[in-house]
Amino acid sequence: MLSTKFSPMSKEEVDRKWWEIGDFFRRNSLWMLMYCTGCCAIELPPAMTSAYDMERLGMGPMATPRQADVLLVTGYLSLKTLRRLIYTYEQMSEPKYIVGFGSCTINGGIYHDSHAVINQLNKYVPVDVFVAGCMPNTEAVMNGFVDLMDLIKNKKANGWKDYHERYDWYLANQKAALGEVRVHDEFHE
Amino acid sequence: MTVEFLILVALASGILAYFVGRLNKVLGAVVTIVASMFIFIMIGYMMQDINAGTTFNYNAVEYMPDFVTFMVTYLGLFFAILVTFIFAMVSFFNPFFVEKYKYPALYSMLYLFSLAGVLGVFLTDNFMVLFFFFEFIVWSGLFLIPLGKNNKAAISYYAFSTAGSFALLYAIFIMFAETGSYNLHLGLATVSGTTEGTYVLALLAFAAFAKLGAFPLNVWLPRALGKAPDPITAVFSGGLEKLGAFVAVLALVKLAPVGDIAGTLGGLTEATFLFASQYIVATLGAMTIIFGTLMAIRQDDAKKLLAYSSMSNGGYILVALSLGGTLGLSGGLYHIVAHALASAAAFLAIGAVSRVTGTTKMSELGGMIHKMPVTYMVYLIAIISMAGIPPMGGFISKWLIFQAVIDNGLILIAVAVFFGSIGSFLYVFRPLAALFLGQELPQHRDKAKEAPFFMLLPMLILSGLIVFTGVMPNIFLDFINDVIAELGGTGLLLGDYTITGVNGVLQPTLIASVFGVGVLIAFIIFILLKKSKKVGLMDTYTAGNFIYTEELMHYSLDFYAPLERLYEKHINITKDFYKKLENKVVDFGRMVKYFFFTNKPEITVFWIIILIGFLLWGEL
Amino acid sequence: MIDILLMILTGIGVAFFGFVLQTSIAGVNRKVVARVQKRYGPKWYQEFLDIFKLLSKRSVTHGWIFDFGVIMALGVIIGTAMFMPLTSSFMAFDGYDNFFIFVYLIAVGMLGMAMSASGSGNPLASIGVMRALTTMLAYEVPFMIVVLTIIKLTGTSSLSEIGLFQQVAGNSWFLIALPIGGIVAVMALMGMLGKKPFETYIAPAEIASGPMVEYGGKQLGMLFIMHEITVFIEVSLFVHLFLGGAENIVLFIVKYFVVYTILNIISSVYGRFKIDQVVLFFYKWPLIMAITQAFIAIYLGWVI
Amino acid sequence: MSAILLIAVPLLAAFISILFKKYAHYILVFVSFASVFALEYMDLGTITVGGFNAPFGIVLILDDYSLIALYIVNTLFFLVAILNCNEFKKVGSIMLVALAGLNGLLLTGDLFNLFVFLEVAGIAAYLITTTNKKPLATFNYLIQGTVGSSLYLLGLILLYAMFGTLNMADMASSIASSGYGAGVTAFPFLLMFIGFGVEAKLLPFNSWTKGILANSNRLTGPMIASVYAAAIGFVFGRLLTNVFVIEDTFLIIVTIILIFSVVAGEAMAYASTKVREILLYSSVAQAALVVVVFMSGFTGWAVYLIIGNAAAKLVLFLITNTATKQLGNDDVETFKGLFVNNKIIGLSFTAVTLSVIGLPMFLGFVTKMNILENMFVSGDYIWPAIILITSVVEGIYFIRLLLNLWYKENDLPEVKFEFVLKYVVVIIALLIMVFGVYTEPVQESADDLVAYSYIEGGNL
Amino acid sequence: MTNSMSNIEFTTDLVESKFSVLSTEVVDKYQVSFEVKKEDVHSLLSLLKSSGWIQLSYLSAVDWPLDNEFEVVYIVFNWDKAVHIQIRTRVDRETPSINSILPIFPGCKYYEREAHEFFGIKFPGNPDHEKQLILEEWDDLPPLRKDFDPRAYSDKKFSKMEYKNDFVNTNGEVSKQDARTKRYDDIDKLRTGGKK
Repeated sequence: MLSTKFSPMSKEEVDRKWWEIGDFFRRNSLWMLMYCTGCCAIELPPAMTSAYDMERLGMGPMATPRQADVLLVTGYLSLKTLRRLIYTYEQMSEPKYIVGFGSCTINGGIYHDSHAVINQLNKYVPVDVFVAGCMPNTEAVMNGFVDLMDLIKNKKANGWKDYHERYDWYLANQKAALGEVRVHDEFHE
Repeated sequence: MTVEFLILVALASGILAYFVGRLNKVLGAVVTIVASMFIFIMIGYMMQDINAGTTFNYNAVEYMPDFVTFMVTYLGLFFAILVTFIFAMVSFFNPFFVEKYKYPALYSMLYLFSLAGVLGVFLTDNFMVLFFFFEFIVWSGLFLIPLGKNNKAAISYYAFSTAGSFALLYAIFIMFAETGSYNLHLGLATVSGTTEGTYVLALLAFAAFAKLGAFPLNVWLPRALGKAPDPITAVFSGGLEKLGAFVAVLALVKLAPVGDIAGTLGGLTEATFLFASQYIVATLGAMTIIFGTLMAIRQDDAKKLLAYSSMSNGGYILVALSLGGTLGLSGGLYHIVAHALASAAAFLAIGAVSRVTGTTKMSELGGMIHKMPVTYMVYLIAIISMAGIPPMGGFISKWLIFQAVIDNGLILIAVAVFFGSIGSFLYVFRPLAALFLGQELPQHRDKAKEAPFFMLLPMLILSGLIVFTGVMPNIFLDFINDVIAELGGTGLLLGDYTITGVNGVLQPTLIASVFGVGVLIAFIIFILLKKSKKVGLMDTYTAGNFIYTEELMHYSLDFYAPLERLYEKHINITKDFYKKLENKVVDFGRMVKYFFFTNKPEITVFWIIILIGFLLWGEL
Repeated sequence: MIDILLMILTGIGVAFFGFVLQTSIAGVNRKVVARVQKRYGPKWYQEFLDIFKLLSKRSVTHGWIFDFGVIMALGVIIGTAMFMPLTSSFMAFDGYDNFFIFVYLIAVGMLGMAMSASGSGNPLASIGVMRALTTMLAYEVPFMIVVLTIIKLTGTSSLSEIGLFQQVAGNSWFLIALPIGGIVAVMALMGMLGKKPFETYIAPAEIASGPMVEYGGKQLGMLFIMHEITVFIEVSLFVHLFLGGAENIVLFIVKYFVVYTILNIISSVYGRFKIDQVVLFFYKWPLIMAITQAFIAIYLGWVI
Repeated sequence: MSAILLIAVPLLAAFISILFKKYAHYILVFVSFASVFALEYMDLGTITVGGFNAPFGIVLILDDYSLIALYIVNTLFFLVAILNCNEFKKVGSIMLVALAGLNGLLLTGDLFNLFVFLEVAGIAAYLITTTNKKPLATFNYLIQGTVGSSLYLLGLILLYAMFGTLNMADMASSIASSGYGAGVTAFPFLLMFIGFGVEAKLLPFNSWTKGILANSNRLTGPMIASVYAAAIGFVFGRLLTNVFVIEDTFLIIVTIILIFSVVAGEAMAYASTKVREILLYSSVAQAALVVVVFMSGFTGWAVYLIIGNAAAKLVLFLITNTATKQLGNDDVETFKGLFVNNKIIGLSFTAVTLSVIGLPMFLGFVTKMNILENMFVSGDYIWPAIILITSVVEGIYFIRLLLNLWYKENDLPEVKFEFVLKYVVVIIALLIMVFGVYTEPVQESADDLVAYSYIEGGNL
Repeated sequence: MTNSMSNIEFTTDLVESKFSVLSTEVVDKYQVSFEVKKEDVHSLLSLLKSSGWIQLSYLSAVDWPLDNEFEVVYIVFNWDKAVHIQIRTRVDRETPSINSILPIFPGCKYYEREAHEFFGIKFPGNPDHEKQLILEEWDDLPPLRKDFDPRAYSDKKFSKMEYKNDFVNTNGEVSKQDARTKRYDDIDKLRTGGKK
């Protein structure tokens, strides 16, 4: 059905259109912040260098959370690092995404019974894509990124919105595991 | 309105300010505002009826000797207007600062006495009067400086200023011996080009160097300016230092240069069109630029930093004036204006900060912009001009100076000039980053607040003028052309809005408007995009660490440490030299004391015998 | 009046052209560098994607100076680019393409960015600014000495006239006429562009990209635009000063592309200097070479 | 009134005061005041003593030069006397002898008579300095003074053997007409020069000054540094203008001595950390400067230099010694902040110091400028340079001293200055300032003095 | 060879001649272990430091729940002789406390804090020893004590992934997880001899 009449778009529609255009740019230029906590980080160099050349997807490493779009959590997270991860995630500018690497971020992996390592990352921060494996091989990593792009295209990569909406839930989980998220650290005072 | 009347007004109101100041400290300072504004306006009126060579002979009071004459020339008026303007502007600060000082009434009095001295120096055609007021300023300044932090600074100020003024005196007497009169123009014209002219030139240059704080007579300037009361620092840097520039003009422009043309340099001739004297002064000016820049980069005290920048800018003035010619002269004179305005504004801004925080150390300050935005803007405009960036006045003068240097093909001097110009970005940025920007430190967060209106007023006027000199320089250059014509040169070629140099045309107004257009475009882009979320200053990237202490997040101490490390061992040569010189004097004194002043009379007898023996030996 | 408006519009056009040109060429160059490293490389328009993505993101601000500095930086750089002659005869403001304007207006842009970066309150930004300014102190002096030689030889500081001077039959490009100076200029240009080994002030792994550490979203996007236009100005300066300007726009683009690509290829095989090494490097050989070149050219008249 | 009374009355009063010991200090004050007062009624001219005519008998010369000198010395003497008459009652008689000696020194026209008065004044000075309670220093002074006068006497004997006269004017004309080479007279002249150099504090004959002045009290400080220095300065002027012929080797030696005195004096003052030492070394340099100016022939300005200096040293030593007595020592550290609570004293001290340095608005400036100007006009380019360079050094240490005395935050020294002292120093400071601005009379009288002195003093 | 052996002998002689050593064990040719009384530790360490064992390589503890004691281990190293010495001493487990060696080896500051954090041993004399170092906001028993159950703690604090039933293989076989649980239980049973 073609409408012959010109109908002015509503504000929501305009926003949506702009958002779609923005999504096009965003998925073609994903800048990563690599939070290399665990062994899965070893899979990133082959993904970035000539073997798989991540840059052809428009991805590249970035230095600070403010500049980055996607946070890579590569492996297990101890309590101490989780605090820093949450802080870092909150500093990223929106829209922002998280990719969790390896079984440690899914269910704790081989550290599932440790007193110091959390088991399930998406209880504390919203994870958009998990890449399974211990450790995942490079193809899986690349596939995870392509999946993330598809999710962005289909408007399903909404973890950052979820974090806003269910912030209380996330915060409660964080508090349950960590006590206080922000701690005083004597080496930085 | 005669000059001597204005000088008497300044002196009388100084005495008045003293007695009023004894009754009420602030009221005494208010007298300085009224008096200096009055004098500035009256000097401004003089512009109307000046014809080159108007002489005001002294006849009002009879007991003064006949030689006390005053003369209004374009050159003198140029300096007088500039410096009295700086005095008038800075005087607004006096009421707010005077209570901090030990002798407030004395402060107000000496402030006006210095003003009187300035008028006397610039508006006379008599060397004795010039010297009298020159020294008069020295001793007024001498007691103004220690009202600030410490009195060591005053001593080195005195030492170098007096050395300078005595050099001036010596030159004056050489001319007096030649002509039998103290007339300035006659004296300079008579010795110009003769053997005596060489000595006079050297001595006057020495005096100018001492007053400008140029290398190698630079030690006093940062000390005095760093330690003097804040308004006095502004006056010194913006006004009194320009006495040196005035003497430099006398020495370098009114006297014929001496030496051979083309100072040779290892077989290659660098200074094709320059005489040896010009080249030497230019080289020393270049050294001044480099030393001032390198030292300014190292300072932690914002006032000292600006003091060294004054030194470096003095070097520019010397280089420009020594090159001579249309470009050099107009560049030098315009740089005097630009630097006077900029440094006064910068010092006033720093003064305003120091008033609320009590310190000017950059490592103890931070984030003042959040409480003092206007002061920050004033400082920003001032430093943009100081670094010679368009659209401020400093750019015009640096443009002219660069052309003069390039036109003369002075490669080594150009290295210094460019180095100073780029180096100035480094040092002027440092107070900006460490003092105004960065984290807001808790110790000043509650105390700090914007300066009161009467302090902002002069700062804003100065900033306005800085921008104005950069956007519409032709008004000022017109007057400078008159000055140059009076000095016997040709002025710049000025269009309606354009300045024509040797190798290019400049349109400052156009630059400013294009600047405006660009910023407008950027602003539109900015405003069209999504609004940003405001976050606190402590919410910054810390590699994930939780930091709550502002000091840890404030980078201000040893800002240019990697650069400083490269030269810090070699930079203190002048200071060390004077230190050693002083030690030598002390050693000599002690030695004489040891050999001649004992409690044993036979030592004296011994010396007497030696002396007689010397005589007899000489005879035989 | 309409003249001036037209001139300003032309100027905006030049700035926009510069932005598009440089951004495309930068994209192509990313591919070139990727090929050097045996990679496939991104799309040629990847730089546009990056910039527009940044503009589309939500950002944070650390106070008014943080935004003001960015606006000032971008605005002034746009203003500077408006003066740039595209060919030796086409420019927005005829006769006002003074070399010093470019050098100093770029400095305003740097100042704006530095101000904004320091205003963010992050010490890494201040360190980055410190390094950027120090680098500037290093490369600018040798470069200016070489340019002094050119201005002294041609008698003009107008870029287009310097370009025209080289196009006159019998005069060769200054890159060839002043070979030592040309080498110095290439090194200085690498410093200006912040290419390795002189990218000390960015140093992502060390000081987290220096001045840019706190930027994200639109501020970073605007700084990217500013960066592209700055590169456009700097490379164009080199083209006009050393490569004989350009008779027409195609030649300009070709020369521009060649210069930028060669610089990128050189830089892609280098590591990074420490900041004091940068200063020492520039004040050792380039400065001596520049002074030597100036003496040879101005006083001995040995110009090829 | 005859000028001889200026010598006779104090001498007589001295003997009388021995009889009335309790009232000696009143007599002193009265006599010294009277002698200032009496100067108004003195007739200018030459007085022959005992009826013998000029070359054979002793003559006293009262011309403009010696009149000014008498005014200055007597006034200063009076001020010193009145300020100290209560404290130092014992030395009243000796002070009267000193007054007689000083007046004689200034009046006499006979070289041997000069020696006599020098001894009289000198012995009085030795006795006065005993009030310092530093016997070794006084002994030192005594020895050196005696050596000095003996050398003077030796030189005089040689001259007498050569020319057969002791009268100054006669001697001068004899030397001029005798045809002896400069080398022959140089030796006796040098001996006489050394003899006076000891009293005038020229280096290297002045090691006594440190012992005396650095330990001086309110009486001896002003007395030696101001009154005696002025008197000796005037006598030196008389000898240099009228008797000595300074040429060749003698000139070289004298010049070396003077340069050394000026330079080393300032350097030593610069190296000192005690207030009185600074002042005394500065007066060494100043004394040499006076001799230089006399030597160059600018008698009028030399006189003003002496006046300025004597007045300044009077003020400085009075204030310093008063403060030293109350504070216990005279380190600059101890003196820090002295003037914060004594502003009037401080201002006077400052004004006087600035005058000594030669800053504008003060008498010292006028003097220094004119001396330099005259030197330049006469073609001398070396001495002005030395004077200016040493002035810088002088300025530095005096300014350093002043700033130390003016600026201190807390722990201020407590010093009381008595009423009379305040008046005296303020008046002197005011005079120095007034004549620094109102320069006309100074200028004129100085120019005149050159002329008078030459005619009447030289060609009797 | 002989040299290093003689170093060990030298060390043994040195220590045993001055102190009553409870037991000596030559771990290998570069390492020797002495067990001493708690009172002797400080003087022994001082002696060793003055004889060339200038570096405190490590300080930690071993939990002996059955003896109801902690064994505190100091490892010092001599750069000239290339010999590590372990000094072992026992402290009471209920109120574990041993004086700090801060005056002897200032570098022990952080080791002692770590030991306190993980075992709960107190080090009087080290003013900072109770500050948190590695475990931020810890709220349970010190985790390296044998009576601390990390698994229980993990279960209590950290939510686990909940698997839907259809992920679990139920074709008559026991899941690996269940099998592992059963095996652990069996081992426990064997160890405790059937007692709970």
